[in-house]
Amino acid sequence: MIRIQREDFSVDAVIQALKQQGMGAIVTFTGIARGESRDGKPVRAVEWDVYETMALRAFAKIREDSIHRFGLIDAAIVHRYGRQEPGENLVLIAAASSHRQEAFDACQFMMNEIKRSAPLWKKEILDDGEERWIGE
Amino acid sequence: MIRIQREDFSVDAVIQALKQQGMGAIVTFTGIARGESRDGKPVRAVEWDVYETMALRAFAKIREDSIHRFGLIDAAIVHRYGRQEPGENLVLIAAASSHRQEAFDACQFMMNEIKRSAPLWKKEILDDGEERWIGE
Amino acid sequence: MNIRFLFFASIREAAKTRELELDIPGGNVNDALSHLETRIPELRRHLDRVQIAVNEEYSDRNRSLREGDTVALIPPVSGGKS
Amino acid sequence: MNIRFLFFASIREAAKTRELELDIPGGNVNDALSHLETRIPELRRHLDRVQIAVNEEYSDRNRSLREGDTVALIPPVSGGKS
Repeated sequence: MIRIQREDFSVDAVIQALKQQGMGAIVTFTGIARGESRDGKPVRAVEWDVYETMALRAFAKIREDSIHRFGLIDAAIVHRYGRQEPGENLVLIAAASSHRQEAFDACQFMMNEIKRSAPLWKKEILDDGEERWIGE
Repeated sequence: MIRIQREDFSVDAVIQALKQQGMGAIVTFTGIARGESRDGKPVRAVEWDVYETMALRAFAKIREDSIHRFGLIDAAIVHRYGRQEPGENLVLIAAASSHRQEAFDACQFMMNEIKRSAPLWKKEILDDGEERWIGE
Repeated sequence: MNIRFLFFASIREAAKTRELELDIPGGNVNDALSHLETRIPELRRHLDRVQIAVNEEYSDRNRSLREGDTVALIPPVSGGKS
Repeated sequence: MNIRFLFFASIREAAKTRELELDIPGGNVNDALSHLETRIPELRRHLDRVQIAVNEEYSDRNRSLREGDTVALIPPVSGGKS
């Protein structure tokens, strides 16, 4: 499952969608909007820009590479765009496998790859009104 | 949050219960009943026996140790007892932190510690009617 | 003195009960286990492989018991990978 | 030939639009970017730091363009830890 969507996601629903025979372990990572920036300033909201068609293609490749590399049974990537306030969900990665080590390793790998290479950009909107694109 | 319960759990509900200011990452591990044993035999169901008061105490210690050791903001352990058929949830571990590496590390650590030391016993009931306690 | 024994997993199945109270003359865990195996001979072959918890704390078998103590026979936990 | 440019994040804000179509005389990505910065001078200082994707594939700037190609200007992604 690969999704780029404005609305929130349900971890239970994604787990349910992944469940297949032979699975013994599902590891999920949920990224949440933080109320404080890396340099300690209060954050009012984050906003995502995304090159949707390329990001979907990047997600599909990351998902397939991970399934192959770690021997997963299935995997999911769900990323929100638009605006989120502190405490709101941003991204969900799920890795499902027979045994747990592979699922942990794959979930971390997928999130690292998304951060490294998917065309998504996060803007922090600080409490004082300053706006800045992260990572640029 | 520490729970030993017969009924199923909701990952979303546990994540929601953990959410606090400052969190940026929640990693969950869901253990699922597999339809096949380690030695490749079809499994009809698993059944758990638990020394509930000692297990709750063990879970509390594992949770607190993990929060301290990995600098988590919060953590949860939910373990089912009774009987589950293949595909059903067995156990949920959740680790919440500011940044994701700590949450991944802590979630794995907690599951390893539970496996190693909590007084819970899993019986496999095979399709052919054979029953066996795992690990003994 | 009264000692309450708790059994789990394969031990529970061998004992055919989850718990048992015995009135024994006193002593340590080893003494209590001797009384227990007299009462439930099916447990004899299991006693070497269990850990003992007294009042929910892991304990060695030289620990002296007191009136009302709970002695749990803890078989190896499932371990392994899930 | 018609080339469609796409802008994201800080580049979109500098361009004040998400996309733009330009009719240019042909050539490679570099030539197209020269026409683009003439049209939107605010982009000039950003052009060195973007990656280029042509028709949703990362591309170098010597790639020849064809009628109807889509050229995306991709600023560095957010990276870091979440």
